[in-house]
Amino acid sequence: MAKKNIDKGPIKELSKLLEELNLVEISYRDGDFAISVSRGGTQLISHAAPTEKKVISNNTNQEEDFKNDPRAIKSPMVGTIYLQPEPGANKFVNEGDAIKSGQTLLIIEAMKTMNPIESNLQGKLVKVLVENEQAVEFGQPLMLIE
Amino acid sequence: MAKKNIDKGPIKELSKLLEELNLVEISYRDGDFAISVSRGGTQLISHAAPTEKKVISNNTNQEEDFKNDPRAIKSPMVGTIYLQPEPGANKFVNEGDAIKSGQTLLIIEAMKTMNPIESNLQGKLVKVLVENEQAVEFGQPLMLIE
Amino acid sequence: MFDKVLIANRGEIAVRINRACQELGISTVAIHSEADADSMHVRIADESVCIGPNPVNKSYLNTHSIIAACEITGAQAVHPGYGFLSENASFSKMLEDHKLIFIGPNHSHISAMGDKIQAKKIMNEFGVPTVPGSDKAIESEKDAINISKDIGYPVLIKASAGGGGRGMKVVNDEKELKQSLPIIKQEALSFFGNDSVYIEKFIDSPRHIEVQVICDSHGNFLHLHERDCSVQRRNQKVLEEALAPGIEDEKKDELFQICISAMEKMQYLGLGTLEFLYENGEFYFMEMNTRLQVEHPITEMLTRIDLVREQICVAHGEKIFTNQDNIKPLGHSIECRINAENSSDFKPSVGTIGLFHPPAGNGIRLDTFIYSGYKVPHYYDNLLAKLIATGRTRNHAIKRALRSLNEMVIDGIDTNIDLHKKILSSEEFRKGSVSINWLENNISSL
Amino acid sequence: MFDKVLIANRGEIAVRINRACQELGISTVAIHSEADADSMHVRIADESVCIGPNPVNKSYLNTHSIIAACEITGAQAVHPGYGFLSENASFSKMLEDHKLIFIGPNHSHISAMGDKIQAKKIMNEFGVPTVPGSDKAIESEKDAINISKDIGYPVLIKASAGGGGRGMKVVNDEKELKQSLPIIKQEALSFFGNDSVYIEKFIDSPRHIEVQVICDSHGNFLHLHERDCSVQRRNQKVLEEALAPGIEDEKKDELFQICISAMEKMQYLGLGTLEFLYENGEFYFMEMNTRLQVEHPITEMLTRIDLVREQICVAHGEKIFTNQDNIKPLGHSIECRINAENSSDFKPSVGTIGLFHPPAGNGIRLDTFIYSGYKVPHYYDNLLAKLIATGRTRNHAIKRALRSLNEMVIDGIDTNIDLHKKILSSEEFRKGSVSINWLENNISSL
Repeated sequence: MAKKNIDKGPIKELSKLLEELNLVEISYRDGDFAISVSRGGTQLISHAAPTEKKVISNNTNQEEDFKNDPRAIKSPMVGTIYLQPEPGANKFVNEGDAIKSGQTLLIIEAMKTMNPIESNLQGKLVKVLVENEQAVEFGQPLMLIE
Repeated sequence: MAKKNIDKGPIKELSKLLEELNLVEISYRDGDFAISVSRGGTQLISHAAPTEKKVISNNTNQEEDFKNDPRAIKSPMVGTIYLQPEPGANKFVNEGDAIKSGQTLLIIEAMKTMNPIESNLQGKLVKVLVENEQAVEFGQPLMLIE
Repeated sequence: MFDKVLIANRGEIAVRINRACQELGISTVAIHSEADADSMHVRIADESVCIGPNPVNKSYLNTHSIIAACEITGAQAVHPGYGFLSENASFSKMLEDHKLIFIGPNHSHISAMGDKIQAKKIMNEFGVPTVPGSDKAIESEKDAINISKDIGYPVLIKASAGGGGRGMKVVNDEKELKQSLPIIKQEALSFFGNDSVYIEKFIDSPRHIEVQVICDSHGNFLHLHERDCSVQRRNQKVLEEALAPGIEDEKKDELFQICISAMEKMQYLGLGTLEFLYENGEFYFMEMNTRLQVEHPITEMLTRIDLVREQICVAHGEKIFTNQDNIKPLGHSIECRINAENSSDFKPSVGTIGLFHPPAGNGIRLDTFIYSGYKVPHYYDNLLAKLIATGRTRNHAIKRALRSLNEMVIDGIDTNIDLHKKILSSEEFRKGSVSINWLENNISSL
Repeated sequence: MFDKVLIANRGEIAVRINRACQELGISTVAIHSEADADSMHVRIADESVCIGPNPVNKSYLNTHSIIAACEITGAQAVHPGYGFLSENASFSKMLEDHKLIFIGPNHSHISAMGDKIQAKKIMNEFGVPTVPGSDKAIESEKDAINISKDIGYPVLIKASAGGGGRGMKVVNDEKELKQSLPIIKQEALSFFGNDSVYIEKFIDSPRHIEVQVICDSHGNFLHLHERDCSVQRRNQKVLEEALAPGIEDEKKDELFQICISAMEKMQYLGLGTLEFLYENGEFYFMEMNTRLQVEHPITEMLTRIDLVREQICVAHGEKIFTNQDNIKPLGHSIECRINAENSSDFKPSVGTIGLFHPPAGNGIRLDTFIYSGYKVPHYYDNLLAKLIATGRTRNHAIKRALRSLNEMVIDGIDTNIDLHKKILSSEEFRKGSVSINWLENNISSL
């Protein structure tokens, strides 16, 4: 019997396609030549999350990314954001400001109580991730300071 | 028939690819040449087979191995095996015998009818996998002829 | 009770029957084709026998193999489920000849009801209302023309041996009749091996209402109320409900009495379903199914009687444990048939199921044989699961069905889950009383 | 009806409540700790709010965060489930102050029943039979000695604020009493912040029988019959059944009348459970749970009343849809609590669930929140699922529970599925009427 050579090219191609098209299995046949590749395992943790869900924080992917960002100031409580001390007043802080540790960044209202949120970081405020009067949940990134 | 040499090279190659590409299964066919490799471990295909089950054929792992063995004579029907034409008589065939194609190997009784089972292979009877009066199911390997 | 029963079926119904046997303390033997070696009905049975290759005529319809499987396992009885051999009188007779019990009615009843013309005639004699039409097979074109004139067009030409929506045609006038008659006869011959056809009044947009009966060998002939199976596509039931909305109780009771009396006259045994068309307050007998129905669970949920358990018990000669006065259906139940098919183009889908996450909770029952990682073969029908939602009111049952369809995940293959959501959300379905044409006519706008 | 309800819980009960809300057309808000972001109760809710880090006192017991979550989502009512804040009178009061509805009884009833001594006193006054004992907290050692002499040893010392089997001790004579009293008081102080204890007759091997009630604000006070929760381990219920086997109906009816009359006198609202010890034909009131119980589904299966749905409805001021005469429990139902713990050494198990294949079919209900791939966190209790098997008779329910436990697959972590199989297979359990000590005493020989 002649030594058989496996042509790996098509397997790699199909495997890439599998990923790209988010498939579990591809079977391919052309005359006498046939390949089938399949991938399992990952489906388990996929989506037993049937209902469309609106998360209160209106998380964008962008925000989600900042969850583990060391620059993020995260909400210590559930409530409603106020970026100014009172209506019409100036914002506590603006993008580009130099922020000192302990400086008040915004207010979160919860149970009719106004809770000033102070910075635990020092540096430049590079991004405000929330809007005035937006509802936030615990742990939600509010601002980025670097 | 020439002794079959398994070409392990392609199997190893595919198996490596399987790992590399994080796949569960690859089937490859090129003309008469075909290989399929797969890896268990994915929980998905594991065991939604809760009850302990006694399969009628009392399959051992050994028998299971012969299911895809080209040397196997497989049962064409469900029934009860008789290795002799009648009680007390000699067996139709014995291990070590030279078997001709068309030769009667055993009888399967089904619905009170005796069905002689003839060999579709030619060669030496290397193993009898069933016992007298044993129940067999469709496709069960009965004897090995090489 | 039987010690061991062979279940001559596959899929969800084989699993269903296996469960009933286990609960009765009966050992079970599963049969399977080669492709089904890993199927759930094999996995949960006490024993299993591979009876042949994948094509149904060589495996699940292979009567010789099935009887041989009884012999080698010592099974005393065979439960045929639905489809396959469940309405095969000669199989039932064969079992009898081999001293095996067929869990179903007497073969003479199977055979009488299997012939649609004869069935109609028998029921007519028993006082069951039938669709006006030829009482026997059409003998000639002239015969067909005369009968159609009597009944009044449109009329329906139907193959005597037909079923499953095959071998039938509506004709609106004599010209169409003349054209279609030979075609239908030819179709009947090739599909059913019998070119006998009959003619009946075409009921334009009826509902499909069916009555469930159960009878024992001790003189008990009971009805378990009705089911409404009007939501159909291509003559296949898609979604069933019980009880039927919008029909007066007296009207139903009258029908039940007629059905029961017919069963008594027949001395019928076991489960049976009398199927009726219903239009303008009138019921017309269509046919009787002499077996367990796919949609039996909705009746179980309302009456709390385990039909499969009772079916096995009466086949063994026991008495039904209850009586008509104690059968009081409570609430409303809906069954969604979850098929492996695309919700839009209805193409059947095969392949490997990735994650299977079933719905659950109060009022939800799921009858299925699939599991995460199961490979759906292309050899057999595409029913994957039956989702049965039961609530106190019809509205509650609808809401419950919807919330559970939302919970359900079947990855890797196409299913008709979305179609069911659309049906259950549609205004017209919610109003109740849709006809058998409703789904087909509205499917694109749902 | 409410437009939006916040569900202040997690796990299977949050999923259960979410389903009831969906079926009522109510939008739902899930709350969750950081670890629970992927939990099923979050996935199936319409909205979700992360309310704190993983420890329960910072998340699921964080009343301020929960009320803030109501504010930002506009939820009008809070369903507390069981455990956590469900019997927290001050939380209920806080909600009232914020014009939010607590789906449960009035906070004064929660508070009255939360104090075991007061509860017993109130029930005694209402004619509910209680265990003979001190009607108030023990004032001194001498007081304790006198009372114990009156009742007769053995007696039980119990923390007034106790629960869940903590802060109690049986003493057999005066010497033991003197030794144990200070220890229990100390334990009571450290566990419950209150060293008040009382003494009552120790009932040796009673059964745990409880009566379910539901009351609306329109003068309807109904009982939904009883449950038998005697199969316990370390004072935790393991398996419950309804109805209780081996107790005469008249005896039960008498008890129901007393319970109902007490509810009427209290003007109780919502769901409640009166727990009794039962021995030698006598019932002794233990405590009243002023909330939904874990084991509520078995009552739902028998009465076909959706307790969570009705609980929400009566909290909204509606009338109960039915009346006492129409409540006729039918059949027998068994609940197996499937915990993430080893069946032999009962060590809790955490980790990632591989394949989850739930049992299903006729008579099976599964209430759970797990799914294939779910990571079981170690912060919370170990209840994974409740398997509820219902049949026509007790024997049928047992067989059905067994066959479905055999179908169930939960890979990757330890569960107590095997323990349930052993319980259900044991001769003594099958006979019925085991005492609350039975499982503990026989666990190694099952």
